[in-house]
Amino acid sequence: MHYNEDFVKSGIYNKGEIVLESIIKSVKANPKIKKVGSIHAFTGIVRDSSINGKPVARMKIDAYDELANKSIFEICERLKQEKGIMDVKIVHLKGEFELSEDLVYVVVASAHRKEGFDVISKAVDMYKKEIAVWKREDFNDGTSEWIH
Amino acid sequence: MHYNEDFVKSGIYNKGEIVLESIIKSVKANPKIKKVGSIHAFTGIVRDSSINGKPVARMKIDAYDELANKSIFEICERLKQEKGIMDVKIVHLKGEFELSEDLVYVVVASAHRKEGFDVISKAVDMYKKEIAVWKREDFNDGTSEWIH
Amino acid sequence: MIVEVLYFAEFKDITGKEKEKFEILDNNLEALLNILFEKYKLRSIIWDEKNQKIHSLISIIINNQAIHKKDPLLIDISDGDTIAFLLPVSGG
Amino acid sequence: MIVEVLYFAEFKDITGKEKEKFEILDNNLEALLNILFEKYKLRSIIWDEKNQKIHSLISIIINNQAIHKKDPLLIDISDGDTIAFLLPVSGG
Repeated sequence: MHYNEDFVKSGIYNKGEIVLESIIKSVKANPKIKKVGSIHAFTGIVRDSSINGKPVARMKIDAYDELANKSIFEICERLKQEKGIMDVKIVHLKGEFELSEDLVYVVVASAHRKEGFDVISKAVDMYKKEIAVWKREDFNDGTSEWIH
Repeated sequence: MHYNEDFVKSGIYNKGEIVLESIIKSVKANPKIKKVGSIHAFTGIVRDSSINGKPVARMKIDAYDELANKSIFEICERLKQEKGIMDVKIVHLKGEFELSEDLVYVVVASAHRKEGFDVISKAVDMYKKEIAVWKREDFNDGTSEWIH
Repeated sequence: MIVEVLYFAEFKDITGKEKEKFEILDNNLEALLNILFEKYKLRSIIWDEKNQKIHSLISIIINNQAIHKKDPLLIDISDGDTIAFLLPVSGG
Repeated sequence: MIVEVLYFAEFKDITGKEKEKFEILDNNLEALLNILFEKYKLRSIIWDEKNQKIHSLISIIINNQAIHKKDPLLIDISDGDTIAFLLPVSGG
């Protein structure tokens, strides 16, 4: 398969290696772009509190790259089979993150918005359950916890 | 109110005046960003066929700026009242557009993804019904049609 | 008195203008519509012949405010008003 | 024979390493677990004392493939294998 220079592969990247803009640019370089009417993007960022309200100071993301890349590829391929979906990209970053820094990007290109909204929400649910990535919340009180 | 230099106002812009990146940057400069866990972005682009399948060559967008800006402001303010929503931006472009060019951006910042997905989909439905903007599809066969 | 009409979408294509000033003698919308329909092919878009009023799907905007009456004789206008007739919207 | 263990998340924090090679004598996972549990405080995370097997929530990965058995005596390993024990995932 021949890809142009804008092509971004879904998968695990180190923090700082990639920005949302490049992923959207890659989706726009997809040969099927003429059939696309809407591009949906999700960015997960570091929030200042954990799910149970504990103040978070920063976050660490660890990943088993080979496994995570395989699952990400499978999720994207599966979702690209859905009706009206032209492209799906998932990029998860790893490393040490400060508050409000980007952790993960999902981009979906669809013929119509309804399908795009459905599939991007599905893509987020799937990567959260299926890819070999772990986050550690470092709390304001100096303690830390790997979330499972 | 004092805004920093990254601030982007929702509303009607001429094509080329603004990019998605600036809107996301503006959302990230919102003082409430520390409470945000997910940023949702919708980009509407020119598709190569109309809703009933007619081949589209290009598109024109016209807007009644004063009215449209008022409705956009109201939609954003209304949706920012919803639980867990920290920011909502709607930017609609006007002018002449080629296939695959961006027409409209919606960006929503939320504490959790569920609320963000709900509100961005609502925001798109609302701007499509409520703002004084019209699109003309210019078809491959040389005819044109304003969509209503 | 002088009023200004703003044209959008079809109206802009048909008139070839973004806006235009008209001098009218009566202080209601009928006087303006008569001039408009004489000058441009707008009658079939704006006017509901059957009910003899403005089409229900046309929004009438005066000074950026929506007017909900559809009988032009009942819609007052004043010198300096800005008026627009809008077809249903269709955001991108 | 020599196998390599990959550490992620808690395992990386506890061992202070990303990966580590071990020489083991038997060709099943029990031999490796005995060495691991002696060297690091990993027993309470990996081992289900009540059922005398690997905790059901631990995924065992050998050469990037998930293994579904939880009895270490039944899990064969070979020279050069890469092994990881994973806790449930939590994407960002």
